[in-house]
Amino acid sequence: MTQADLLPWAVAIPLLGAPVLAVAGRVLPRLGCDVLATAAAAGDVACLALLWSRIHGVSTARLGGWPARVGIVLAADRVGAGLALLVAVLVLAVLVYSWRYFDEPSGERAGLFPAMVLVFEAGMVGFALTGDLFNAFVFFELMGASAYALTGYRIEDPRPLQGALTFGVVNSFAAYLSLLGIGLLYARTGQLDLAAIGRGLAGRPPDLLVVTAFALVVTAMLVKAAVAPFHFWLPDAHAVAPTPVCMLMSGAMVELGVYGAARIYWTVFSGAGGVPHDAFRHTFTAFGVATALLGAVMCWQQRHLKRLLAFSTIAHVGLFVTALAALTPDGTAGAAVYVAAHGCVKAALFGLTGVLLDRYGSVDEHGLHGRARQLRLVGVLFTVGGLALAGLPPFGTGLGKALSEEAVSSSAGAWLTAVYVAVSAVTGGAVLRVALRVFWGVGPRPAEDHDDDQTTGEGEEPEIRGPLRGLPVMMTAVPGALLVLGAVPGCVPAVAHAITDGARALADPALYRRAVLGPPAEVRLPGAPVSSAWTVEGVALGCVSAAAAILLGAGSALRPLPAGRLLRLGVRALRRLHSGHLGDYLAWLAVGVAVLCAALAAQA
Amino acid sequence: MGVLVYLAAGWMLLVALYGLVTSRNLVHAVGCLSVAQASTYVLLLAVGYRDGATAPVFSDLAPGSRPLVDPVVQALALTDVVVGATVTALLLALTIQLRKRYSTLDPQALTGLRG
Amino acid sequence: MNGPLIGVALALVVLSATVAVLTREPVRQAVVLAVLGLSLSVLFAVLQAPDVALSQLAVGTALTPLLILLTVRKVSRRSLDDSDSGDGSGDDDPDAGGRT
Amino acid sequence: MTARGRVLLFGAGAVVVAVFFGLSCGELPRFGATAHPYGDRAVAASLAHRTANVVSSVNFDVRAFDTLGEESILFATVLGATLLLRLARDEQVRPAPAEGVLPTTRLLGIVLLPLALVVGVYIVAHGQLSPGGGFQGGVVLATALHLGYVAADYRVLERVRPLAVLDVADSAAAAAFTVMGLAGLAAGGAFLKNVLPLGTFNQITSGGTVPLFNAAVGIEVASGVIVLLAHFLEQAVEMSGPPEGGGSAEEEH
Repeated sequence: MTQADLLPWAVAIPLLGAPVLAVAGRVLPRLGCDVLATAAAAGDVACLALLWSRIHGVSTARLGGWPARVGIVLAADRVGAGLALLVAVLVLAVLVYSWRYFDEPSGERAGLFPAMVLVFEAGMVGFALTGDLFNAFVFFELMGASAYALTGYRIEDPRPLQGALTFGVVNSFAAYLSLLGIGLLYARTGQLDLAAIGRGLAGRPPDLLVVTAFALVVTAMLVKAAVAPFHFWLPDAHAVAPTPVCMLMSGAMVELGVYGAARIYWTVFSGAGGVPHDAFRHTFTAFGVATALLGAVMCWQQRHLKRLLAFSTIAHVGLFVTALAALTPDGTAGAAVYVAAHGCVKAALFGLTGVLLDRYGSVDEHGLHGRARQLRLVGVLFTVGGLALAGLPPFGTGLGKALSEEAVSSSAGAWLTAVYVAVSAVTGGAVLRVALRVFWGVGPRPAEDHDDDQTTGEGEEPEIRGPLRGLPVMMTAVPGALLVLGAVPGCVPAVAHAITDGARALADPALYRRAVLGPPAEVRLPGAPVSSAWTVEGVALGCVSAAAAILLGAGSALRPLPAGRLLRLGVRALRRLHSGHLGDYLAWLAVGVAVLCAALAAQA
Repeated sequence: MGVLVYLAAGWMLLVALYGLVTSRNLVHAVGCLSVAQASTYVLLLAVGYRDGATAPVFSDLAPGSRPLVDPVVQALALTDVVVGATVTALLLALTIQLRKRYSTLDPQALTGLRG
Repeated sequence: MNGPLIGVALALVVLSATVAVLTREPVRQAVVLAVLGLSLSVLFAVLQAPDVALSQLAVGTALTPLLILLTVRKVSRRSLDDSDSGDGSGDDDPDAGGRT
Repeated sequence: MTARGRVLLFGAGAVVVAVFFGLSCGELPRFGATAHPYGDRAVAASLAHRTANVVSSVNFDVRAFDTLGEESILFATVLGATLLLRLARDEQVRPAPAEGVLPTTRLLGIVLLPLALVVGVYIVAHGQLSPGGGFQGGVVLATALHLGYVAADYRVLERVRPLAVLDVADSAAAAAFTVMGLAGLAAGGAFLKNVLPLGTFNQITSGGTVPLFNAAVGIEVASGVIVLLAHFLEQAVEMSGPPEGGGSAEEEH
């Protein structure tokens, strides 16, 4: 089994598992479906782990035996395969988590939910591994279609249906925008393979068509990554999706949007005929910082736990985009470690929120005040997750933050380090505040401020009938395992080195082009390795942000923080922007594309 | 005549976005989304057109006897038509269930998710 | 010979697309979408793309309008058999007045 | 945001996007230009594998992975519709009343139904020769079956359309597409490779695996679309929902 075989197998296993499960679900009991689904997910994890360990540069698979000029070539460097592995691990965790948690429909529809999760995994893995631009659009839509259905799964509750519909319309419209961009690129270069388009663009100086095509194609990636001002759909979709689906969306799907943007820029538009590096660096640093700050501010305001975690994901996506916008191998390496660890930690936090939803039928911070005291282990795990989000040193998120800060401060400016520390502190602090209030009942019960434009977590129906039986052990074991997995990159230097060493390949388009367009041979990664160890100031900054998070969390749990009138008005206006209205989100999408085109054209 | 076809695709997209932004009924919004998708077919096939060329099917044509239109964009448009049909069906299924739980389909009145 | 034909088909497509968007009432919009599907099929046939014309005919003219009409029937039918207070689906047409 | 504010915001964004898109359209190659490099390569590849319909060759041989993704989207949508349009706890199914039909419509239906089915099968079978293929033929087959509903009533349609069998057929065809791809990987060393003998040009058995992929897609699309329409019809014809306002947690305000 050479790498060239492993690549298609990684996509074929879930695509084969889903129909088999859909048919087997009619005859097998619930246990049989779960075993079958877990086996398929475990098989995919094994296949992708094998692939990830064997890649040293870029490994390619020519589908149908056709070269890149004619057919589709799957091309995976360590970053793409690593993200696909993260997806597979999270899918396995989600399927094990929902063994006895989920009130699946019985009868002939028993196997449908795991089958849909497997199709969702196939879409994500295919998107991470493909080397063809139109194929990326197809897998983008496959990811979307299965995510819309999974988000709207609880049809008795009105809000999931609205969240899923908004999610569907905004993401589909962005996909059609990117298809227009693909049409423009196809007309100009006559190619559809990423490396071939990149080479085709190199012939002429960059003109308006290249900038517009880049803006249109990358818009779909930014919508999927929930970068401001395209992020509005994410909190609505996350607040209402079933917990296993939230774990997948926040843990992996959003990060794939960031990876897609980086892959398309590096492979297609970073050459001579593409978008100049300075234009990309300034524009995307601005988008990244705006997303990070907006996500942090909105995260602090939420009382609905899942929306709070969703805005925390948006804040961290802003940090990933800022790190990638540095356009240096260090920045890519830092972002890769940060994404890997954040995916595990955020999925664990969503899993723990699912426990609260299962026990108390509510995910509202005020409503749950002090009610979860006896869930001692869940409280400890939740607090550890909050500290990990804040970037506490031993955790992979701490290492990723440190590496990103170092890369960003050397290329863009030291003030960005302050943004990293502040955003990590605020998001970590919000999670710690929730942990202290819900699990330890710290501080007074928050006053009921009846401003009606806020989504409370009340009245959520528990996702399983009959919560009287004991808590399924998997619902705490899986989040615990994911937190351990989130700590592995920080504690085990070999893993961190493997991630950062592979990340250099993303920032090396010539290597990718040689691997895809040249004769099919294994291409090794030249050049000096990137630093992946803890540095003194990295550890120091991690401790500072963790301490600030603890101060913020504990302080605000005891008594609400004083806020100036102007700040309160500003935040209220910002929250009214998140109106849940489909027309608003699409108007902001139009404005976002316009700003992106104008900013890139001005500097091109 | 040339650039007009491309501009028509752009016009269809923006008028569909206008319909989506000002929609007062989610079924109408899903219809506008399928109009937005139609713009991608028009652009793709316009890019592949060639003057005086015939369809790329050799069932009644000797290969190489006449210039051909670009078959690749037709394959892309075909895949796009299928994607459009399926996404429309999924969003309409969500709309049916949404209508059962909310008494209206006007985005203005759907106030469940805010803040 | 093909130039003016493409022009006519394109004008028909753009016109029916604009009308489809500006028709707020879903049932009428479904009919206009069927006309749009038909005009798209004609345009694809003129652009020498028979495969896409056939699939657009099958999907854009038959399947999508059928799904929309079934959805509208389910939507309006729900308020018919529930609000037996007799004002029919009038209350369900929120933009009966405000035609933008 | 108010409706006016929303339209103004959209207007600002749309004008800028329109300007950029319009200018870049000006830089595109002339409409009807003769340079189509990818097209020429695709025609050469199609002739190399003796497939008469180049579009089907691109769909099922050169870029078959796109079609695999597209069919998985259709499969995901059928699963999604089955999940989303399932019977909610507070709903019940009323069997559809029998409806009378004009004898002329019934006669037309009886004559047209087999004819349409044969046309659908023809389109699927000749996918690699003449315009058409798995998808187009599948949709023709699916809509043709619903002539039974037009010409008779819903009960006849339910007898003509065994949902359980169609569900299994849809899943089986989706799995078959992937299995054929893996067979290509095993036999020819590349996923979705055209490993079968290519036959003689312009014959029904030409094109190696293209007709097989066509058939798999035809079955999947036909059964998938029928199942999809069945769920929509079941919602519209049979199900009656919860009493107004009862099931929905949304209070009137």
